[in-house]
Amino acid sequence: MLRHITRTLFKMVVTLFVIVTLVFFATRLSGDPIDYVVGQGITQEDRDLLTRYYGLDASIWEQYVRFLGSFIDGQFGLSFVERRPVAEIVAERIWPSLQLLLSGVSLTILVAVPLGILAAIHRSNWIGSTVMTIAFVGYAVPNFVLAIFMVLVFAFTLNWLPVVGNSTPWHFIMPTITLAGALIAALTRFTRNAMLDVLSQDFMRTARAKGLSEAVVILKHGFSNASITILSVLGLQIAGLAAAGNVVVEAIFAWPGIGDLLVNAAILRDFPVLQFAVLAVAFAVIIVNGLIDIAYAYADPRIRLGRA
Amino acid sequence: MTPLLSVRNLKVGFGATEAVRELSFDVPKGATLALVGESGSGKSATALSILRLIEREGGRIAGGTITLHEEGGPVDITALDERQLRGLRGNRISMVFQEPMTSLNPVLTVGNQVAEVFIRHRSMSGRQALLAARDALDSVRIPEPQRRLSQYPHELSGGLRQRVMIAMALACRPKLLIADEPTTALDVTTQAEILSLIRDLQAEIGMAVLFITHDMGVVAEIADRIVVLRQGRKVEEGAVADVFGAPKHAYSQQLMAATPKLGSGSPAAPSGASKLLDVRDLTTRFAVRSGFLAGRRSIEAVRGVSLSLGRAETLGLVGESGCGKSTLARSILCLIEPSSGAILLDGQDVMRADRQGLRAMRRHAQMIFQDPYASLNPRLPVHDLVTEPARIHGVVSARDQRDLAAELLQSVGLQQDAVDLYPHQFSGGQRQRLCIARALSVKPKLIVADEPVSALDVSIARQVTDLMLELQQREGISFLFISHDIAVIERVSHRIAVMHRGEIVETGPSQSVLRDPRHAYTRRLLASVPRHDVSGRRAALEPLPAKAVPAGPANGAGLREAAPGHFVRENAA
Amino acid sequence: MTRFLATTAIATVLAGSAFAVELTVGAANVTGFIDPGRDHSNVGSQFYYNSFDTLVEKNYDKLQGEFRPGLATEWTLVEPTVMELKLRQGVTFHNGEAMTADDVVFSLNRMYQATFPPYQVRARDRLANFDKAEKIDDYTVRIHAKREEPLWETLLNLQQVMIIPEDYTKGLTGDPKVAENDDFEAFSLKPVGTGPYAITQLVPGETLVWERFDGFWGEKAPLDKVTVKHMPETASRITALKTGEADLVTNIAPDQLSLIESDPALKAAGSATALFHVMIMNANHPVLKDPRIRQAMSLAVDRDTLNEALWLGKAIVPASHTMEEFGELYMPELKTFEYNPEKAKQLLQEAGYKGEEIVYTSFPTYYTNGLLAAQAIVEMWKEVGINGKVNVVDKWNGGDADMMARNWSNPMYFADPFGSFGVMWAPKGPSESEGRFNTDAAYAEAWERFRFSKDVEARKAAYAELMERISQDPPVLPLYRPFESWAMNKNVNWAPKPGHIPYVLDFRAGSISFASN
Amino acid sequence: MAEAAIATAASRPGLLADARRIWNDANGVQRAAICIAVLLLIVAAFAPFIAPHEPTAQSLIARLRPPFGFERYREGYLLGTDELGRDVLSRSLHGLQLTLILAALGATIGLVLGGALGLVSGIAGGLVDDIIMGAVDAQIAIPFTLIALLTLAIFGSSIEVMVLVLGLYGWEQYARIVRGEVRRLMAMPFIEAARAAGASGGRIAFRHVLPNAVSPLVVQFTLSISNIVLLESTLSFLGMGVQPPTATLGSMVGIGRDYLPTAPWIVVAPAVMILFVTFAVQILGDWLRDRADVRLRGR
Repeated sequence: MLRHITRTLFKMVVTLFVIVTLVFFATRLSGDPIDYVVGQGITQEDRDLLTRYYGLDASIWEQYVRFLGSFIDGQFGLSFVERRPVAEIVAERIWPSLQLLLSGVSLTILVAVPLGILAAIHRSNWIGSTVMTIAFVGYAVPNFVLAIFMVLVFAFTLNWLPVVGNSTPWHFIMPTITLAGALIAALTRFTRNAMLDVLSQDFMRTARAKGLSEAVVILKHGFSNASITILSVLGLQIAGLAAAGNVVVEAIFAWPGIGDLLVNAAILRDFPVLQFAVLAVAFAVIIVNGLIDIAYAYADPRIRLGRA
Repeated sequence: MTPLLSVRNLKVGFGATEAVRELSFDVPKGATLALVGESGSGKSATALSILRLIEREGGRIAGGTITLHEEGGPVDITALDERQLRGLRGNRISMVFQEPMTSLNPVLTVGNQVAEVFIRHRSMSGRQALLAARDALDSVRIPEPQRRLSQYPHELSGGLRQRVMIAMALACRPKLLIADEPTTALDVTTQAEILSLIRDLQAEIGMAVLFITHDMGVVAEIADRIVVLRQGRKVEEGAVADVFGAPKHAYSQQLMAATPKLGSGSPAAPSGASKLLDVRDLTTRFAVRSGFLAGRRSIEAVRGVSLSLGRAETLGLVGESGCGKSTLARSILCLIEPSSGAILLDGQDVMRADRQGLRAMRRHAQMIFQDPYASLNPRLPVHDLVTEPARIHGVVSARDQRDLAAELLQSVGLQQDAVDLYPHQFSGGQRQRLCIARALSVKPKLIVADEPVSALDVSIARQVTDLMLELQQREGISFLFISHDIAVIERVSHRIAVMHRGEIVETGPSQSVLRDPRHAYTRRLLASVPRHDVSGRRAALEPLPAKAVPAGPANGAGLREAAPGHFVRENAA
Repeated sequence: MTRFLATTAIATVLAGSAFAVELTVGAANVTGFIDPGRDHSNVGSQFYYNSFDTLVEKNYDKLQGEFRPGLATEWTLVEPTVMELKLRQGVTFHNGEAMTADDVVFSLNRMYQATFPPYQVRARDRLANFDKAEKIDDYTVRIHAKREEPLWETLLNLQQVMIIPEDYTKGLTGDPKVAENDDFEAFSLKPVGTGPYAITQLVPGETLVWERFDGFWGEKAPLDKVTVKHMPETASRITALKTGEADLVTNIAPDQLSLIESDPALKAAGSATALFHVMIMNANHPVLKDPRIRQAMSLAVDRDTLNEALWLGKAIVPASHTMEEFGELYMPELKTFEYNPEKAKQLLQEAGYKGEEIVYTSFPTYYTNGLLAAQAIVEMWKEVGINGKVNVVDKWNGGDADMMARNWSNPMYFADPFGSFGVMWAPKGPSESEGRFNTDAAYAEAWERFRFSKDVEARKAAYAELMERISQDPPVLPLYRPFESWAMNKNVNWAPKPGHIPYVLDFRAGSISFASN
Repeated sequence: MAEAAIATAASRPGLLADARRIWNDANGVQRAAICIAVLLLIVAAFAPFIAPHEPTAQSLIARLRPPFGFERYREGYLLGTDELGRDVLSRSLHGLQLTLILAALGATIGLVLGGALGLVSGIAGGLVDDIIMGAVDAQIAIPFTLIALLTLAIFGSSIEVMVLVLGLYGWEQYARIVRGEVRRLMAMPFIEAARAAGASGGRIAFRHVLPNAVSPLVVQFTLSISNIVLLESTLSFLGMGVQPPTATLGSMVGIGRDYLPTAPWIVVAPAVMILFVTFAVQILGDWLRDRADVRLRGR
């Protein structure tokens, strides 16, 4: 197990290193940040002056070495735009994103898992098909469409819910629903399929033949197995959808999260911020996937007790 | 005397099809009734109907009654509601299923799954239930029951799992145990153990058993009465001795006849056959990754095997699952690269052959596989499928392909106009015929048949083996016939090789090996085989002397000639 | 149902002094840093006036310059190139330090004798004529210009020469005796000034909080606290206003005004901003080398229709690069730019234009209606036979040799043609330096007269000359002064003041009040 | 029993017969999805002929006019006009066409790229397999939307970059599927049978492996089309997609959102089309997957 963890960690570090290196060189190929940082209409003389000041006159290799060096002091360099340590900026943004993600994923699990189980149990009647049709529609509605229509109805017309920022619990309602919308649809379908797979298994028949109640059969015997499959996709599917969702939600609801930061940093060519923010996101995703992997391995005794 | 269970005019349907039609039978108290039939005969549907689990499988009881006669008076199971049913299931009637590998929940401990029954039906606390579970495991002769409680199903062997299933089923001392093909997925030695266990427990508890099987041998072994089903209808019913002694219905007769019976003789050896295949000291290793950085370990799946096969001869290779017989078959055809040894086909060493040589070899040696569903490419039409080897070897032109296909179909007893169909439009037996046709397309000298009839119903299997025998006589083909079923082997083979843990432990002319087994393993194998002898049931199996057979010398020596042509591995005799 | 929403300022204003008066502003953009010397952006300009003072103050209620004492109480020209200023006493910075001549000299010289590169850049385009500031005594300073300066007050009223504390700034990093680059970098995140509001919280790009500074030398600020929040989406800003999350929101496009007007609880205030949205053209692009082609591109644009359609007629379409704010140099009589499609066609023919594709680059969102105008302009070009194409990029490509035409803006950094046209189109200035605009000796000579003539008439004549040259060989077409609106709760009385540079959020005494209902 | 049912259901393969069989198998929702999909395809294919106006033709004096049936409706502009007085219907139709073309192109590139890598990975094994699967893992570690956003932000949003970005979408899924299928199929007895018959590697790959790997690929391709439509829409909504005046469904919603309170019709038509496309494609993809599963299970 220790060996397994070491190996996983090593792979993680390599992956992250490759990612940041790619981001570093890709950004450097993409144009001169001076154009974005200082704005427009300056003389060549001034441009040279600022290029030197921002350290962009050094060779790309020198910059790369300096960039790697910036990991050591834990500050990750200064933002071109905000003139403060990147670590501080990113740290400021992580928590709001995480809050949103947690509330979105919690809502998703709370809604989607029961719905998925329901749809699986009632696969061949109207309940099942209704749930699934809703799930498909839910998946088909782009989250930005959901968001702007919610804003139109609940904020603009009814004045019920606030739309900007994350200062009160009420602020969480629409962003959370927006984020959870597609996730719920996806997870409902997935839960249903996983449950259907399980429901047709022989051991379910065994459980019924033992005279267990339907609830025990479905939840204890059925869901305990399906949850393993569900866990295995939670990481990938959810991480992908959530990251995409976060960017959109943060844009629409002025949520001061990391998605918003990333997009702006990319547009403004704020390389130090961009690099570190990508690193932070990749790190988060990898960590989450790692945890899910462990949870997955733990949940499935065939893996937990298996070889190696 | 009132029977324990009376089934009257039972009708079970799946959608528009009727799986069971007007079926009536009784299960007497304390006795064993065998429900026998081939796949699709409705026997499993009947079993599931008794517990009313059939609805879950998409079927429904369309008519009839199922009455359980208890102390409190008769209960019509078809009229019970879900609550009452749950009180019945696992308590007064319980069930054991065919697949011990999948019938236990993989993510719950064995203890949990057994204890559940006590909690449900005996209202025990969790702790009490676990204690009871341990006793239940103990009562089905599972060694170290305490340790098993915290183990997961995948940690147990198939036989142990089936014992757990039985422990679970018998936990509440049911009046009736329904055993749906409980031994079909098990090796023959394990099967014998499970059968004797059920018999013993039945005597202990005094329960009735409804035993569902397709295997007449098992029926003879365990049942008091027998009901023969065909296409959902009862064709014959009676005491086992009567039915076995004198089957009345034509179908019963046919079934009896088709069932291979050990000791019914082997084909006569071809006279003066020259050697076609000579395998010498063949060893095949698999590399196994055993964890990060730990490097590779290798397992010898086939160890120093030597065997030979004459022209128009059939060598039967018999052994239990995992003994390496499939690996040996594939190694001989170079589908898996052997690690050492020599394979001479018609005098040519195929292991040292170049690509051309290998191609030439493949023209003369073809293979047939166990699963007729998976061994035909579902995307190709029959005329492409059966002629593929011929096309590859340029035996036939594109133009003549369809003619050849028609000819091949005819020779394996299929309609010639089936050439444009696709595999999924055929039944299992027909597909196996297609596989044979495919192998025949290049007029091979050797066909390696790996469990060719194991997935088929007995009557179909009989037809397929008959076809193979006929082809051998007609075309002079040699067969390496692999099976776990020694009765089938006996029927088709001139000579037999018994394989155990990657080695040939005994080989020789069929009757010599079967009548005079010298190796302990061979004897045990033979002892496990159900006899079709209703009068004298077998005693318990003698255990194998050594748990692992020590590896013999790698050179394939160490086989001692016990009788003319009959060799036995030295160290175990 | 709306009760749970953030309590708005209005609710608390009713009783007058008993409650804290707070205001929440929803801004389309919040600045990434606060440093008046370094900044000259439209985003930044919103935030300086509440917290910083200049030596020379101005009556911002008036469109044209009426200067009055700020941190300096009087100023006299002691020599043609030397100005002496008496400083106001009893002024304290937000951090409690008293303001003295040292702070003023430090503030001025950080620009006049800039060593910090971002200051050097700003000093070069507008403060190049200043040599240095020196301390005479604790409340007297002298400023030395290189040449006689016709725009003394104007250039002392600049945002870039707002006064910041010396000791505080130097002490932020490193050696507390020396002004290092890092000190200025640090200052921009912890800014301190002398204005009526102290900046108590700055989350760059997200939030800025002002709180009343009780030590302010002038009339006390009317608000206890102002929170500016970043609300990038137009619809969100309006919605926030409706839900009470904001009391005042910035950057409302004309298309949205009907929404504000239809809500009885809201109102809007706006003005034609003191900047031009312009179309610039690359005089050195091979396809556009012939001035007639650029003239045609310019003549084809029906700016009045753009104004009617995109700005509901509220923008101002200029005939020349001039604004009323320029005061005596306002010259509406000049007619440099016009709409004449017939002439455009004719010029194209004369120039032998053969349908080469002309790419018009636009920022996607930076300018209100910028991308819409770009698409409309390309359609208008099509009318006269110009094969145009819109190219949308976030990047400034004004310095690229293959740039053909693009949108830009030409703000009025200070109320003089020099502070608007002059900053961008000076000889060797940014436009020429980027290689899309050419000047010659005659242009430079006219420029000198325009910049340094003591006589207003001489400057006007020189400016007219420059305008003529621009129209003959056009590098730019001013499209309009955009109409910018702020929307607010009905109870808030606020409007942009005419004397400010664009976008200033002025919440000083007299600039904002609340209706008591 | 089951065998018999299958045997009667499947007659000789033929396009029309296939279509009829598919239609007969479908339930209500699936039939609706088929109708929507066919309708959308036809509309998209003939967009230039159906659209009543040029999608870029402006009329600045007739901006923001509402659809038919509302006050200030402008004759001939059924779904109203947008912020530059362009016909919303025409722009939606052209937008649909472009969106679908982008999605199809993207999905195809992803299929070819990922499929090839998966094939190589599955067949070659060893180090090549390790490297390709390592890349797959790395790809999974970063949410693709993020990569897409950054790529577009950094390299600018031209159609070419867009196609490239969309083409990269899902390559790792194709690669995994193909590799998995290859490895699964290589272990199937019928492949062994072919090898035993002496078939060459190429024959096995193209005659036996690929045709059998097609159906999961088709399913993935279908699902990936709807995901790409969503991705493209999201990118365009965020202003990173195809740039004006060219319209895609997403960019229309993105630009129209500022006008949502005053001119909701700009957003409604494209939003509904996105919904229809993704809904129909998802339903069909899911259904195909179910059918493929049944067939792959064999019985």
